[in-house]
Amino acid sequence: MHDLKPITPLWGTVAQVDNIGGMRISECPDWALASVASRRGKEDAAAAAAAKFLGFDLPDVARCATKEPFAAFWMGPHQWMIEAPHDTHEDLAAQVTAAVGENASVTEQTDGWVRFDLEGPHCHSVLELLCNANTRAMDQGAALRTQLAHLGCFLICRKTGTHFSVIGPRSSAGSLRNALITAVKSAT
Amino acid sequence: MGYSGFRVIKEALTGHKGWKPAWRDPEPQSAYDYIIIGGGGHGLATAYYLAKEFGKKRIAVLEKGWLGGGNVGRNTTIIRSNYLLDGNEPFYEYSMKLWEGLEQELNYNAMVSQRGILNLIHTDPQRDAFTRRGNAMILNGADAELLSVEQIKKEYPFLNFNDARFPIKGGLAQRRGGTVRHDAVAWGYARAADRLGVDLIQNCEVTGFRIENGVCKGVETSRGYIGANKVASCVAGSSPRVMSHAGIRLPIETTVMQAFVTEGLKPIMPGVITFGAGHFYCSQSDKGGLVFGGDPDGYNSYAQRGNLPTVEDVCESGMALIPALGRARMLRMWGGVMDMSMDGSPIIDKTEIGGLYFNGGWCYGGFKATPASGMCYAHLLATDTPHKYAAAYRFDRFRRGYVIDEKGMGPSPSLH
Amino acid sequence: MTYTNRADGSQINQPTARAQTGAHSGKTQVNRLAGGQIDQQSSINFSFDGKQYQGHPGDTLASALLANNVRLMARSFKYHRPRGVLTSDSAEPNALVELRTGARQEPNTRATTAELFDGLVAKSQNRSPSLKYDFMAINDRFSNFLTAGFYYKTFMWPVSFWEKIYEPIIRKAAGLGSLSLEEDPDEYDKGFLHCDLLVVGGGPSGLSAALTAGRAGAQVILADEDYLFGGRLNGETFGIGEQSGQDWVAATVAELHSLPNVRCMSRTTVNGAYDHGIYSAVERVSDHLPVPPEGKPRQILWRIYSKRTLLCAGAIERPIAFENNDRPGIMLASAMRDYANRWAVTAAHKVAIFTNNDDGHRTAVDLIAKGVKVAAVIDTRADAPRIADCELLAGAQVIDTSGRLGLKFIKVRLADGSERSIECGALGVSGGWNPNVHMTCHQRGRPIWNEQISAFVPGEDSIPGMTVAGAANGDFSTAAALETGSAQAVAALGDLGIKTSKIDLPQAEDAPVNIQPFWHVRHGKGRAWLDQQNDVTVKDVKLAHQENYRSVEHLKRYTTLGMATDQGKTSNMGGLAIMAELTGQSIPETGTTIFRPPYSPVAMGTWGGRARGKDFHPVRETPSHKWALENGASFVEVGNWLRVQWFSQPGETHWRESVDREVRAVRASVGVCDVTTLGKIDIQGTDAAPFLNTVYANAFAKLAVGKTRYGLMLREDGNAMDDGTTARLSEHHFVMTTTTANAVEVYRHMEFVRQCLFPDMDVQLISTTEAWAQYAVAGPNSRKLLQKIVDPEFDLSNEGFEFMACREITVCGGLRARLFRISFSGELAYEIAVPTRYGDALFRRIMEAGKEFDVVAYGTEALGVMRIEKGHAAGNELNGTITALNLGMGRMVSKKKDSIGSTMSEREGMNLPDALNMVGFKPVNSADKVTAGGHLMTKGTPVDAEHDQGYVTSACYSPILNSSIGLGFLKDGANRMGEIVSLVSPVTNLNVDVEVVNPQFVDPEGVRVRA
Amino acid sequence: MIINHPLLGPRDAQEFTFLGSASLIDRPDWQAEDALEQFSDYTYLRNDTGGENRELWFHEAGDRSWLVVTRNTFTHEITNVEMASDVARARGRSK
Repeated sequence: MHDLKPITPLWGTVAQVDNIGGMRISECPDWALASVASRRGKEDAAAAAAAKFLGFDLPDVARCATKEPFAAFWMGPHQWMIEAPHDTHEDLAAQVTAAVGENASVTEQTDGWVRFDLEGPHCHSVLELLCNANTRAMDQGAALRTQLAHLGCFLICRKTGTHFSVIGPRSSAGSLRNALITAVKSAT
Repeated sequence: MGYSGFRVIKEALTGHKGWKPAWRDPEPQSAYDYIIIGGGGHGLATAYYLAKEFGKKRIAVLEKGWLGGGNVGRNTTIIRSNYLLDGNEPFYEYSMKLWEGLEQELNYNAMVSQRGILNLIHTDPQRDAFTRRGNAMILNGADAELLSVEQIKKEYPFLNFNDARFPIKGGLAQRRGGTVRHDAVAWGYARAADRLGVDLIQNCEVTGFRIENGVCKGVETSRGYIGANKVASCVAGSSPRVMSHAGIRLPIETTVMQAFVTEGLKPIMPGVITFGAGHFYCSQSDKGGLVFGGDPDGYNSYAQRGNLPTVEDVCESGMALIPALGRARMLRMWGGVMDMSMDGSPIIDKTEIGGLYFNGGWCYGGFKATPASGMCYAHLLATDTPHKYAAAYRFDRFRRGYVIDEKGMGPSPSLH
Repeated sequence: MTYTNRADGSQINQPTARAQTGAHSGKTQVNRLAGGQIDQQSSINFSFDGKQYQGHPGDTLASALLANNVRLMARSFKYHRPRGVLTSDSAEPNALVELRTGARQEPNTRATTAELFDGLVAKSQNRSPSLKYDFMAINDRFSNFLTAGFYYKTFMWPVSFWEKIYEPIIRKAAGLGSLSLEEDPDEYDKGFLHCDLLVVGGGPSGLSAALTAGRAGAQVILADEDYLFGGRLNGETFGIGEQSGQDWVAATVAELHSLPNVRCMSRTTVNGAYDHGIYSAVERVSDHLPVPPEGKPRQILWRIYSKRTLLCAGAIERPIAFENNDRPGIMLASAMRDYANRWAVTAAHKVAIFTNNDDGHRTAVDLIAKGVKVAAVIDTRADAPRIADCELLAGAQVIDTSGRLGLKFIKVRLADGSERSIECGALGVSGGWNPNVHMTCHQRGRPIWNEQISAFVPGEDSIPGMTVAGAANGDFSTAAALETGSAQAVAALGDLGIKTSKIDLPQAEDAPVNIQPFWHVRHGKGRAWLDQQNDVTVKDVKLAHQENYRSVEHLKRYTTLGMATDQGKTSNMGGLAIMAELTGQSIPETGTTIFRPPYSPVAMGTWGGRARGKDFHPVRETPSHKWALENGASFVEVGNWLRVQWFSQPGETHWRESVDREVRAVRASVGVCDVTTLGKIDIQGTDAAPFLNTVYANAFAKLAVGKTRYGLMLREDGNAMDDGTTARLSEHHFVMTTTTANAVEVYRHMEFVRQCLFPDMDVQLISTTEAWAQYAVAGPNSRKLLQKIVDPEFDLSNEGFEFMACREITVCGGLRARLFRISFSGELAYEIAVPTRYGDALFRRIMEAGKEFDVVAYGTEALGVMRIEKGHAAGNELNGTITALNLGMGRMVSKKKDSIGSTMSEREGMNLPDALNMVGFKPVNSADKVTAGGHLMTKGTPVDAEHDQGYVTSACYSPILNSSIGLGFLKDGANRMGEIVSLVSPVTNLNVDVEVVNPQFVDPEGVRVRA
Repeated sequence: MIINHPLLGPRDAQEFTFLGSASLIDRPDWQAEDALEQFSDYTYLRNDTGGENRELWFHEAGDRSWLVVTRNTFTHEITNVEMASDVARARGRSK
């Protein structure tokens, strides 16, 4: 076991949580991510292997599917991101690779991203100050990639109206948090 | 009938009855020696110099709308000769020299105002590039000056020197750069050309060319056929359309560039400034409006209007550079149709069709080129040889590998 | 009265009780009437030009000033004529003031739209020393010399005088209000809204439409620029059904508020129509407050995505031009009515009306009802009907006025030709109404002439997805507004597949339009104003015509008609009509001018939103950022990244000391540099190798697994696009690095090649730039240092892990990592990568483990020095105009395969015998400095562009060579080694002799990297 | 502008990066006799005469698809949006 101490995208040893105006913005560093993209001509085999590994089918366009311990969301044609708890799945990419074999290309994405969860009753009012997504039309399981405060982010609706994940570039975690907090203050 | 202060006083005292039309509205004749398509700045300047410098007669300018209604009437009025490459800098410096004597030449005050242009520097590589450019300018006989932050603070104390995301580290100034009242350039050339006998024909759209055995004999227009010995296209953003009538494909795409003006404000901005870390440049007109712009919208368009992402991008950059602009209001936005060439530099050349000439590809930098473009095009039309300052502006530079790519962006017109 | 703040964007200020008398207005508000939609029970203090006044909640600055008998509010732009209000709304050209003080000073704010708040401070502008006594009013005396375009005809001699004397004077006089030049302390938001139907304007047609669509369950946004919904109903005395107009509005708005699918946005101006149903709107969240509440914005720029839009923007009354028609007290008849009915104010206690249509008479009726004396209604029509209970002068015209700072008398020419002077302090003028077509022009749509109402109405399909209802479409009566609003809403929803029907419409006023077009009074030699702000008069239009500036655009540009802050909302039509008259053409033949966005001017702060100061762009931090902060780092912006430039140690006073130390330490022992910023792209698939062979100019197909190779990427035109190294981790798995600057472009380019050029290649791409913290560990002791980090089962010996090797390894007891033996510095060097969350810890571990080797952390400056010493090209060299040949890599471009750019790089002009070659430069005199950006001249030739031989791209001081050195491009440079050339940089006053040398200053044989 | 993405539906053009003419898909054969001439035309010559224009847009802040958008350059009206890879295959491109 190595002895290097991880830090969160916001440079903390523990995740940062802000409660403002009835809204909760939490840094969620405890998720491992791996992208999986099916190889040309192996789309069905890749989907089957992934489904077997996940316990559910890879989601459709612009959707996120969840069944503990995994979640998976669509990134692009024939490409998905798989989420799993970091504690138990730090080697998620290796696990997925083992599962899909030569049917798909798997890439570790865990630390490419920072995930903020936005929870509370004013999610729509906050997000409408940040991105062009019509969040009111997003139900649980809707997932899309868009621009948020000049950053390319995934926006995933975990619970209709009250819980969204914003997954953005890790190196800009500070800027992203700043944008979220400012929007929450303005909208609530 | 000359214009002068004396004349203005005399007319004021006699009820302004003596002012004559600035130009005639002639009916098109059946044929001309020279037909210039496009009554914008370049076309009018070409007609003027063709008559004045080369003594040519029987010249017509055909304009589909109103004189000066092209990009000469919808730009941000900046003149400068701060180019890097050998193919460009001598041409633009020549243009600058022509600007400097323009008003007396035309007897029309176009308000050439050499209040300086300052390109801000925000990174070390940018400083290196601007040093190279400043040197190229001086080696070509133009003026250039590298300014320190302290010097810039004195002239533009309201720039963001406090909490800038991309701090200002210096600037490249050209003191002879500045602005000119854009409409007046068109009107001045038009009036002067008219006085030399050039027929300026408005509301006359060219709809086709009559080409026989590979030689252009004249043009079909909305006002009938007009014959010509030489036909010269000079239509900026409409270049691909007009030249397609002659079956010519161009290394040009047409895109939209937006520009903006604020409400009139008491003077704050001495010259022209450009932001080196965002898409924003700005000057203040003699009426007090801040005239500004940024980058083209980035897609092909003939619509003479743009969209919000660019508006916001430009204004964000403006606010980043000048935090005090917050409470100034943007009054109006508009879009010009730009003939973006594949290397960002223009073309002044013969075409593969005899008697048919081409001037275009000015991207969004055509205004400052107006006098030199007119002079060089007139030279080509009159002598069939390129003017020495426009020798690089040939069609074949793309095929032969002699592109003039100031920005080094490659064959993507919207990036120049 | 309640003033609710923004909760969900659906606030309005509605008076809860309407005052019945003006008794509480006190003695100062001598022009205050009874009633109105203001709260006369409470008072608000404000000041104008330093003088204190009182107004009431619900007032605008203009209504409050009029109440206090202040008619003079501004000076005009050119002639500095005394001016008051012309309108009661955002079309106002005259009454512009500087609002607020200090950093919040706001120039050119319309007094007619500025809501009064307690402590409001306003100042008149463009006058000196005071509004009453303005020196520049001398221009008015010389107006005959200052006609349209006079400046084009003079100021040309002597030549130097224009810029030295004339122009500075003109510029000094220019502009209206002034900026504080301090940073705007307020915040601005930008947001996005989505709806089925956007209703622009909350007057009778807009309310009717919103109600129709709202009841049908559609997602509706109703926006109005005013702080009260109701539009013209607020200024009229009409009833609707059994209710007063205002009560109907209140009831309707209440119902709309109760519908969750309707968003009512007051104080929100929809100001631009962009492609595909995107509209911009500005919500003035806090402008009615002294300062915005903490954390709240002053304004919000909304981008509204609507499936259908209904323009219910009403109409704008137009004036009539007559001599001296610009005096304070002369205003639009509808404005006079608004002030009386809505704000319980009259500009004077004795007024007159000048009209060419029935609507003007309404003002007389309403003012008489309010107890104001109407001296006469002057109607240009000989058969004018008697509507108001006052004197009617039919077939008469106002031919002149008097009163220096405010209207005192009007001179009327009666139907019989006789003249009569009438005393009045205010004159309401109505020349008819123009449908508010502004936004229908935003996509260059042209309005069309409607003879029946003598006005332009919107053209069909001016804006795809937008329809027009009510007065904006020329349907002027209240009944027609209600009817068309509802009908158009039904039609718009029908397009979207939402079936509904019109609401039950209440009875309402349905007067026909009765107008006889009349544009200007023909009289003596005086001036009659068209564009009041820019001082454009009928004479100017005549002069433009005389000089052949006759097209509408020439007219506008030559005279400046319509170019003021109102875009000519009240003036364009008059100018056009007069030009039509002069040319003998009809008005539609003469043309129309085009309105441009925004509908009303928008603060730059609003457009900018929160992208200001440090938040202009997001920041990207490297994994060692925190350590760097703790260790004396100076940072530099590289794109959005913050990279360390150098680390200052105690005692170092100049950056060069730090950089020199870092370079020496690396070359002598070992150093560490964070290179995470380099782009990393994961490339997998069975066709990954042929794919790389296509995007790189040099061969990649045969790269062995476990090896890394330098790659040069060309654009299709044959110029270098980017370079970097790519490692083959397994048969079908590569990891590419790009330069920091080009990471995004390279990724995009590779996706283009993959999707558009070779769609059947089995290749998958994904960026991993941020997933891995990557550090360069360089220097002769780098292996020894890494042996303390890398787990012992991995052999780092030169044989076990040779130059250009790569491998997936573990570090520090089992953490997955990647190791590449590549070198930018020219030393024995590695790059090591771990998942980013461990990057901070790894950096600290390396620094700790390296203590025995005196390890240093080094920044981009030292990195740059070492790469110049080693002759590696970087961003300064890859300037977009450089070929493989220029870089000395011409032979690398494989002719045996198809790669992007290989064919085009064969063009003649890119293969000249004297093509630029990258070479090194060293000063002959070691004290001299090589300057990047300097140009190169052959010794003995003139220093000019004609003799230019090339230029220096990068330069630095090399602490190893104890000399300034540089890289650059020199014509035929490869064959000029040893030649002394002149390096000139006139812009930095430099001219030195330099020797052309091999660009690899350090270890040209490459021994060290292979050690 | 709004681009109706074949997979994702209407998306703001702000999320996309514009490249240029869809003719860039038709990259010439490098081994053709007149390859240099063909490449010159391919790289530099355009037929941008206004009206319907087929052009390449990259969904940079979205799903990273290249799209071929058919757009009228006078009105900006978009009449068709296709996946560029489908277009490329239909035009005979493969590996």
